[in-house]
Amino acid sequence: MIQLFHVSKFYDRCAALDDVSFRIDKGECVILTGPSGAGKTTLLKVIFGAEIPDTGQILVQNRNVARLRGRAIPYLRRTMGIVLQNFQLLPKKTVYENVVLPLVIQGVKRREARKRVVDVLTAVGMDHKQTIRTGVLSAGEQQRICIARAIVNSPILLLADEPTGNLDAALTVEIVELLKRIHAQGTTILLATHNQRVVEQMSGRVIHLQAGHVVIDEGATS
Amino acid sequence: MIQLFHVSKFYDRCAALDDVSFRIDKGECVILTGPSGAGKTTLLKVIFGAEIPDTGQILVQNRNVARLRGRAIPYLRRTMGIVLQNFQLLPKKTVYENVVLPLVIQGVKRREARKRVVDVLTAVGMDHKQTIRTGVLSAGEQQRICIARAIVNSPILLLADEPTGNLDAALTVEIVELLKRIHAQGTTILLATHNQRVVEQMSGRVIHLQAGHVVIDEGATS
Amino acid sequence: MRPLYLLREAMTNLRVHRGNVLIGIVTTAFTLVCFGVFVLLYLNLKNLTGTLQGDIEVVVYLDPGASEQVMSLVQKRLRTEPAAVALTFVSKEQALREFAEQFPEESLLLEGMDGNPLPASVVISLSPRFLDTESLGAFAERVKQLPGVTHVAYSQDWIDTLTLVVSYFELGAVVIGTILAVSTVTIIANTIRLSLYTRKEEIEILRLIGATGAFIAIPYVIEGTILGAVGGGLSLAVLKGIVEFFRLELSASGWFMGVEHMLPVFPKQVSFLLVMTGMLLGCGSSVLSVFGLMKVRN
Amino acid sequence: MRPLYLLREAMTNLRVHRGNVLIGIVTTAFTLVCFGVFVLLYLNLKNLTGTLQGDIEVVVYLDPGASEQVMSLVQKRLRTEPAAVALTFVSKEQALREFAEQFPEESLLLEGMDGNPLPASVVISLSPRFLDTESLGAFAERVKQLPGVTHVAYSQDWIDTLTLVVSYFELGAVVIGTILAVSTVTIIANTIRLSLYTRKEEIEILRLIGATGAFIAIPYVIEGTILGAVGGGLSLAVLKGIVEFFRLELSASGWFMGVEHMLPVFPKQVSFLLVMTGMLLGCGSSVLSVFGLMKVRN
Ligand SMILES: Nc1ncnc2c1ncn2[C@@H]1O[C@H](COP(=O)(O)OP(=O)(O)OP(=O)(O)O)[C@@H](O)[C@H]1O
Ligand SMILES: Nc1ncnc2c1ncn2[C@@H]1O[C@H](COP(=O)(O)OP(=O)(O)OP(=O)(O)O)[C@@H](O)[C@H]1O
Ligand SMILES: [Mg+2]
Ligand SMILES: [Mg+2]
Repeated sequence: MIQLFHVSKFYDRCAALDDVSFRIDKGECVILTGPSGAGKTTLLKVIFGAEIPDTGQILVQNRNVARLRGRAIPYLRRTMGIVLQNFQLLPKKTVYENVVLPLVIQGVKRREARKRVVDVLTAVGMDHKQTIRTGVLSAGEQQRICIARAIVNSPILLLADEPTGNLDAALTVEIVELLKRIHAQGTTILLATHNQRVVEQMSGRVIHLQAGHVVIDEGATS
Repeated sequence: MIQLFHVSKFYDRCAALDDVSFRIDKGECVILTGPSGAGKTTLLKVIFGAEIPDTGQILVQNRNVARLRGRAIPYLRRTMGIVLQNFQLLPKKTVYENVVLPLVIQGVKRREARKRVVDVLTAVGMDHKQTIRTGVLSAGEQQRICIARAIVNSPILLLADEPTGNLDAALTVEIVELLKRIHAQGTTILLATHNQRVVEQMSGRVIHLQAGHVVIDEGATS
Repeated sequence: MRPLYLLREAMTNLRVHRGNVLIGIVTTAFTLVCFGVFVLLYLNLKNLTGTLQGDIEVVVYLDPGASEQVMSLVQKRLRTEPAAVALTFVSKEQALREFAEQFPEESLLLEGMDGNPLPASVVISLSPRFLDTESLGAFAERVKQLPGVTHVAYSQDWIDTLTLVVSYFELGAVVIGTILAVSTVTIIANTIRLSLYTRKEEIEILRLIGATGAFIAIPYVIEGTILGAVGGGLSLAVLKGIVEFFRLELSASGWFMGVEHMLPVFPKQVSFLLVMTGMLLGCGSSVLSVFGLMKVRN
Repeated sequence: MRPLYLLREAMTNLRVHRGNVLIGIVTTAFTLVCFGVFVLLYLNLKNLTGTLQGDIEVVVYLDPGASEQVMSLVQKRLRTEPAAVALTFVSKEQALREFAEQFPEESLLLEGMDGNPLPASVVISLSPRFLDTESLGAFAERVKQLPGVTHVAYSQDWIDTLTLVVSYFELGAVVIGTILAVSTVTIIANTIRLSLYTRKEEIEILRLIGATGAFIAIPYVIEGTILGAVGGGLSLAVLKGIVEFFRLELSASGWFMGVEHMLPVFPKQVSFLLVMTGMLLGCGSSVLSVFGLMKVRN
């Protein structure tokens, strides 16, 4: 599913990623941990093609992301669900409009799309706010909308960056249960988090980054 | 220090704050908890004058915030340190430039300002990134810069909204210790958080909001 | 579902960003008005110099003793000249009448004379193509050779002046017109570009969830095209208003009675040009801006 | 520290947002060029009609039998008229010479005559203030009453035409000038407003940490003023270039030799006006925009 070969990303002062190599198979659930600034977000960005590594190669679903032409990237991203730390929502559009967008882009029929959106909004507990603009929502609510949008098109791969940072304990448990259900349905998950409870509860393979290096890779398959 | 009298804030669907009354004395440390969407952020915004309540009165340092003229608000805010959930940093300015800004606004001498900025950046563990633009920092790093900026001018009142949401356990402990030190120096703190560890560690009075109501107020002084 | 979605999206954008859109429309309209004022001034002045050029005449004086036959022969020959677009024969009697009318002062002179000393003549209106000094000289030389012609008169000065004024005017039109055209394009493109800059994040978010360039760009381009077309239409209305105002003003003055073709005109092509320019600029600028904003990989 | 900080901040903003700033400068420059082209056309045409108006003359014909004394008395009286700016006495002999020059054709007539039938005259150049039909009529009436004056001649048609053309032209200048001025203000204000919209968040953040309105606004206003001034300067350069181009072109044509005042002019006031307009518009628009953006309470 995902293979990184000696991937490095340097900035003027420091290396955000330094010779990172690992492989994630289809259907795995991998938790990415590490202190602040370890390179977790950079690693995810490199995988979905928002950053190009300085050295190394990345294969995602057998496509070389670093070499992918700009026009191919949208099609790659449609197979992924992405949750970022800074909620990337269109603030002037409603909750429904935001969540339905990936389906519109893929040309899903309107009735089918509506059903799926209502399902995921219910799963994250936000179905009662469908017609509110996301710009006025609370941080936790926005975070849940992002999760809903990432899973609405049943992605093959889910990349989530600290998806429970603004959620209380009870909601965190709910979201983790949701992710586990999605994983059980066959979605490969790569989840970056600081929350020790989430790490324990997800009970998957853990990759621990520190200053751009992989220092722990529990349960690596190779 | 802060007094709320029957404060309510309604939106078309729901009440973000519903008849909230409490009083925070000078030197107190109050933790605000509650599920996602309970109204914590709204409560803080009402206190620093970014939202005007629909009903009720708020006194902050004996000034009626709801009735304060627009021109007086900047001077009120200079006595406060504010950390918001969506990091409000100038992305094109460096870490140093961002943190020094409250001091520049208050006309603090350059040498004195430099010393204070270096101190707070060291306290949050970000002094080695002074000349990096904040726009490229990791989420946890940005969060720490926000905290540094909020405390750099030794505010009388510190309002912090989920200041550890993007920090790992070790850093969270450090930040909480920092806040406790600031509190010990006499700063009144109002801290909204989901993190149970933070609540335990801060060991202050806890106000629990639920759907805009105060449901628990442990250790209320009146 | 998607084409409809993109169109609806454009409409929503127009509504949501109505501040920016209004600014864009107003800027487009005003810029096109500036350009339009110039184009109309040019067309109307050109119209006017055309009328003036029609006034230039060459007078061929005929031998006072020439027979009727000779005179009609001269006229026949003159008709074959490509430079001559219209001929008017002025008899001796007509010449005397006109002289008395034109110079009442000097006509006292004629009273003391016996007979009519003035010659008959043929007045030739010239085609504008032959208005330069050289071809005119050659033409006059040729005509002078005809039997029965005593000499040929034309105002060298007036023709030189008009030739110069017209060429000066054309040069000015080209220089100023070019500058104004470049300004128009730049201003409209810049306005649309600026109004898209405020939506940079929107574009980034759409990229994140796998929208293709076309999917992102089409609503913006529709938006820009509508904006440009409305701006063009508005400028059309303003310019029409100005021209109508002058037409009324001048008709009321009564001065141009019967000379309707000297009233300011507003050619249909200009209307078309304005709206099309607005639309094309709106469309082109948004295409450039949106793809410019998308170039950054993220 | 703070005034310096605000100035440095403005400089940084100019650098960081150089894309927007460049767009603003170019738009300002081009808009002012459009306006400047119009102002210069107006000034130069006005200059030209002034020259033409100077050509209008009233001819006072004197009694052929009048004595030298009477003639000089008439001239003395005419000199007291405020409408008359210059007098030229044309004697009978001069009149004959000029007639022969002007009308070589008709001068044959004079050959058969005994003596000089042409009267002496005084040619009066008129002050432009008295060029309208009514005051001219009154003036002519007054002059006619003088002893030794037989009659007064002036070209009614030509004066009517010129009066109409000048008033038409002034009207056009006012209408078009107003529209262009409004356009200029709108376009420049809008461009600056749009370029500030992209920094809405910046303003919100500064408000959050207790910056006063002045602290936030001053760098933007400095920025806008510099932008406007540079735009104005740029437009000045372009317009100077155009005028110089025409001066050279026309000087080379040799046509205006000795009539230097008919060459296109570029008054100093226009330079000043352009740069000042740019600066004021830049300053004013940023003040309005930035306080508009700050009005929202947050
Ligand atoms: N353009 C850049 N220039 C300089 N440094 C950069 C740039 N982009 C990222 N960095 C640095 O790279 C490091 C890795 O950032 P990254 O966002 O991947 O961290 P992270 O593991 O996600 O941290 P967090 O848990 O705080 O989100 C950070 O220290 C950051 O400051
Ligand atoms: N302009 C608005 N229109 C409608 N609803 C709004 C508006 N602003 C806020 N709300 C609602 O008010 C409620 C309170 O929001 P608030 O941001 O205060 O919650 P919070 O306690 O900070 O939650 P979180 O822990 O998720 O940050 C939310 O449900 C939000 O959707
Ligand atoms: Mg991160
Ligand atoms: Mg909140």
